Amino acid sequence: MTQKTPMRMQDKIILRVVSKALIPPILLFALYVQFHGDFGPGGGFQAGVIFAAGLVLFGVIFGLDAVQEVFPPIWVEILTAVGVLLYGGVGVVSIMLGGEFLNYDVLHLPGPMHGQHLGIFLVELGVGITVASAMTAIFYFFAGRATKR
Amino acid sequence: MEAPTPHEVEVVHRTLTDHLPILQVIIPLLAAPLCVLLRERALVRGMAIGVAWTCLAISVTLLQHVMEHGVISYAVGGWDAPFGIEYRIDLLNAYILVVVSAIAAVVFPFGRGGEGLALNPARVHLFYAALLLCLCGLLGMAATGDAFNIFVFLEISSLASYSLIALGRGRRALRAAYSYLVMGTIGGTFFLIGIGLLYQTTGTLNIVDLHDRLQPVIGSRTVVVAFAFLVVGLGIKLALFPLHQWLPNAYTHAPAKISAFLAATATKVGFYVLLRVLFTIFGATFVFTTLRLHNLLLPMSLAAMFVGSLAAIAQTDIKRLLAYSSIAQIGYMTLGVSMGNVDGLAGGIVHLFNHAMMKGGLFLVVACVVLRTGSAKIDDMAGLGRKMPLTMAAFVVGGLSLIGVPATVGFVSKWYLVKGALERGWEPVALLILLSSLLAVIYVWRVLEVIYFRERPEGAKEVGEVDATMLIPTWILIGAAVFFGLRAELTSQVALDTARMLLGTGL
Amino acid sequence: MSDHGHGPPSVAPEKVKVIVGFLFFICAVAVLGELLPSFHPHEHAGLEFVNTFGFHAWYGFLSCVLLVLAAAQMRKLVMRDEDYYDRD
Amino acid sequence: MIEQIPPGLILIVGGLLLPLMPKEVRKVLLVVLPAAGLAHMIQLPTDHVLAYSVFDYDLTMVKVDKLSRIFGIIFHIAAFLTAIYTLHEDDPVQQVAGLTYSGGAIAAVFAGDLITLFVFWEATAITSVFLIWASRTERSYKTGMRYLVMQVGSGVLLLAGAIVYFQQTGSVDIEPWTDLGHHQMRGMFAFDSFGEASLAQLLIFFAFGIKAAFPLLHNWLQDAYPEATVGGTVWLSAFTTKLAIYALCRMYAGSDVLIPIGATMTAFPIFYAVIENDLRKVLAYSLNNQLGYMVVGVGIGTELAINGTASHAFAHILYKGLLFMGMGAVLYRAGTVKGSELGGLWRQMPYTTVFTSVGAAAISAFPLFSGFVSKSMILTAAANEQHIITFCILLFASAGVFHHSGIKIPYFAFFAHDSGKKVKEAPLNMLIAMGIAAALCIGIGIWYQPLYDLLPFDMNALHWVPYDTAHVVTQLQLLLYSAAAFVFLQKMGWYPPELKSTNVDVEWVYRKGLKDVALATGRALDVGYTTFRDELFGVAWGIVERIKRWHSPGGPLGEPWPIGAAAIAAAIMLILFLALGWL
Repeated sequence: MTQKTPMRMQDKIILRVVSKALIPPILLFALYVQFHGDFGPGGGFQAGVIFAAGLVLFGVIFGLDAVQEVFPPIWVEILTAVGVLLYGGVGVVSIMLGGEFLNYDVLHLPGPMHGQHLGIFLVELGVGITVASAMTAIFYFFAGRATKR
Repeated sequence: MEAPTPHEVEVVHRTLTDHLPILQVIIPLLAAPLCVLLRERALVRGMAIGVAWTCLAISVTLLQHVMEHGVISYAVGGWDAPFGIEYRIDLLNAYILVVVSAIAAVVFPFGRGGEGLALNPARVHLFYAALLLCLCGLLGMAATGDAFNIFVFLEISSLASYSLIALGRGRRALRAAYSYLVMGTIGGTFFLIGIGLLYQTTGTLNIVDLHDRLQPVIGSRTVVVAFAFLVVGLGIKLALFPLHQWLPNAYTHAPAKISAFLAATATKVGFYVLLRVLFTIFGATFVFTTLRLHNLLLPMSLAAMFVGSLAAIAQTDIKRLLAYSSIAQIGYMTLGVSMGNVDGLAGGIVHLFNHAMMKGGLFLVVACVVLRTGSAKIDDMAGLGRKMPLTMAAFVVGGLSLIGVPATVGFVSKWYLVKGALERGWEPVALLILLSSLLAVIYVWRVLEVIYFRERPEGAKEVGEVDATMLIPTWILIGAAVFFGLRAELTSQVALDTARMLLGTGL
Repeated sequence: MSDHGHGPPSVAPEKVKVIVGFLFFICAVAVLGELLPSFHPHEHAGLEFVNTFGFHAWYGFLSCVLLVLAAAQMRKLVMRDEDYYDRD
Repeated sequence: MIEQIPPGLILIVGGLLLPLMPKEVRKVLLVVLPAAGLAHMIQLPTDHVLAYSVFDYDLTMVKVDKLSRIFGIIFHIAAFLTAIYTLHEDDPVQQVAGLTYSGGAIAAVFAGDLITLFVFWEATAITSVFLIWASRTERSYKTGMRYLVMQVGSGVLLLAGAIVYFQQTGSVDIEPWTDLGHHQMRGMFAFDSFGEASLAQLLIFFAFGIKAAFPLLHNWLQDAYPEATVGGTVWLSAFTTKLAIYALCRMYAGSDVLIPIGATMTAFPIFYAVIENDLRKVLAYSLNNQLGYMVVGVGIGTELAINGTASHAFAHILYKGLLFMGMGAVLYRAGTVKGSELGGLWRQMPYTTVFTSVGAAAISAFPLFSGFVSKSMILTAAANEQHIITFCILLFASAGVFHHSGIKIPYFAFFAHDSGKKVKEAPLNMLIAMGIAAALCIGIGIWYQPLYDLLPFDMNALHWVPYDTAHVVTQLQLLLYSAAAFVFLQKMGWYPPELKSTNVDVEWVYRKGLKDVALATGRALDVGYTTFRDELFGVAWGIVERIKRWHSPGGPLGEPWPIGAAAIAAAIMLILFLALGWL
């Protein structure tokens, strides 16, 4: 939100106001899609994309620096990795508990049903994190090239 | 498809060995994000090497297991085939897994850190992450028994390789990566369309299941169209002439170490998937009797052999020369397939293994040269025979193998190919195989002539031998090319068994 | 001896005369050898003429004369320069 | 254990190891190896057999009987004497070639089957050619090539014959002789006329015929022997042709066709010998003539004739070797053996003169010299079997032999007109070798019984006495009147002078005739070809250029296509693959 950014979109009041109003619901919707994904339509991939879309919108309107202040590139990189690790980690844990890779049955806290629930939840979360941060990373990369020029 | 209910928790005690098929794939998959998190160069490099060697150990164990006990099936998530994703290891892909992980195990340690890659030191961890993802994709393609899963891993490996190629010097590397991306995407899409059509027809994605369900409808238009999309899509991936256009630039402009890794593995796995599609999904009868694929594949293979070799002769850049030579060598492999008999197919399969070793070794030699002289121009290699004797000796041996001199692996594969051609009654083809070997003599000799018989030009950069971290991997691959040339029965037996398996039951 | 050749005779002509004289002497003795009491010619059917008196003597003499004269004539037919085959 | 070593192997292996030794050791081994080989061979029992198998075939490496034994012994002696003779020279090439060559010949003599025989037959060809090449002149190189072609050709014929024979009979064993009664011997392959010969018999017959220098197949001998080194000719003179005589004896004994062939061989070379200027070539013609006697002996095939052949070969190797040694010594000292350039050397080389004269007397079959006790057997055998014309030809040739070998060689080299050359006596080792050979020539002529004991058939049963008055007197008449004829012709000035010349022989056919024809044909073809080539090359170059351009960087196949074109290629390929399903 600094004035120094060369981008001028933030100067346009409609864009600024509308996007400010829209970004929170977008992020919230992303979380809904994420956490509802194991029961209804949706899932980590869609959620990640939606979440990233919110960030991209923010970046487009308020500039790269602003969005990178919110979501620093180093975190983007780390979270990309963390998401994959979360996904894979669930598989590895299920192996360690005596099942096949990604066999959630064995994650039975109270029972297999809950195991399935927990497993899919964590896996989808991993996917969501990775997709969101990867998308953001791509945006950062291209936007960064544009700024440099 | 009605979804089956997940089965009740049954406490089956599995040992770590049972998980090897999946561990093979997820170890590099998880190591890649770890690389990103760790960031420390030495640590990342050490981990990548460790992962590669672990994968090699796993794949060798798998191969042994398959040879002794037969096919291994692993149900991911506990969902049995054909509903869940199945990892299915038989003789053929156990063999491919060994090739890929062995090449990785040798190539990853090559050179110190990012040396020779001209990488921004801050990006080295990303380089290794991409490399590991590429390995993961390649191993995944080989290990999985699910057609859609193949596509996923194909994309993982492809995306990783685009970024790896883009790491090469200059803008041309970017352009090469870009055109590879376009072509690769076309290939991937074709492959996906093919799978989609098959899924539409049969309702299954499991390869073995696909085979069974396809039999009643095998002659239908949908199946033929699916076949065409799959083969052309894969043709692009494995750089079959004239779908090879991405390859020369990609191999030329990628960092030499990456060229070595990709040349030795990527097209090989593509070839493996082609075999799977042709023989396991569609079956030899459909491919050779109904469609008579050889009518198209044979001329394409021969064209690949000759165009590749002739173009290799005319190149001025050593990496480009090797890239065109690769196109010719891929021609040999598909030629073996087009023969449709045990000897020919075994020749193609054994050439897959052999070419991985010799071309990997040769590209490593080039990596050494580029690192020392800073150029990949053939003319700039003048007089290197005296300056880098060990490296250049490796080039000589690799080159001889490329020609197919007895006591090298190149001879073994050509032997089976010629045998297969004669058995098929294709005497002219046998002759052409020998003739194209002569072309290989020319392009190898061209380089040797420069290396050994030309003086190093006045005022040229003073160069010396490379260090052990590069020499040892190079000579392991080149040495393997000789070792397996002398002990040909080690590889050819597996190839013959595999060929019999593919042609016999299709499984 | 004949006068072809290059240097002087390597054996003095008088000595040659003695040697030749001796040769003629033992030639005569050899023919007379057929008169020895122990001379029992081997009889072979069809080869009786071999046992006529002095057969080997005149046969040997004539053989050599004919051989040499024939060979001398043959020279006209077969003799070429020393480098005959080396020329192209 | 020691019986497991085939005869000849000591010489071959030892010979091959020779280059690894220092000079002095080489020289010692050169002499010791033949002696050791002889000692080893002698102790092998007469019926010794050494079999081996290659793949599934049972072959016989060694088969010892009295015939192979006598040839084995004389080959060893010849190798021993030649080794001494060549000691003054230090040329590892000749030493190795000489030893392996003699070893190969010995091994061939003991071969029990045609395949083994073939192997060593070719071995003698390949090793012996180095003795010619060792002269290291352009001329000797060409001669060697011609020699090699003939010798290897002989081997190829032998192999072809062996293969045909194997197909017919399923065996390649060399069978023992058969006795047809009347003491007539038949070799395994014997036939009486070409009409009744099988293909295998014919092939092998010509294989042997080449090495035995049959008329029209003989010219390699006169071509090659004078071109070899001083020592090389001595090596060559002993083995190749006598190996062929042995083989004929073993396989074609009693073949009537051999009698006219042999008779021709005795007669025609002596005409050439009379007019030849190169004295080593004279000896080569004379060698050819001597082989004729043996071939006649083989053809007659009676026990007496076979014994005569074997003993004549034995004696012949010694005196012919001695004569070649003498001429070799002259060549070594005087630098030439052209009759036209020599003369009067007897003062400077007295020992050589004496030894050569002994050899000349032996070849002429003077009583008390070795030729007499062996050659008369063959003549008698011919007379016994009523081969009247043959007998007369042999008699004529005997007179002729004395003429060219007995008189011409010593006369033109050592006597005649003084050439003015100032030379030294031959080196000591040459003199020793010549001395031993000369002693053997005389020794055998006087104490012939040890030689007779070695012969294949019992001499006592044949009632053969070499020295009776009739034999001695008639032989002396023949020789002395030949000498008289020589004196007579010289006096009359009819004796053809020694002239620098080349006398054309059968070799003209391939060295000149065929060459000229080939050259003419070549020239004609060349004109047509040049025109054709220029046209063809124009077109071919165009194609090559186009291929090159297409595959070079920048050409459509030497450079990746733009992405669009590549994508279109993919689309076209897709269509083609789709077409597969419709066609």
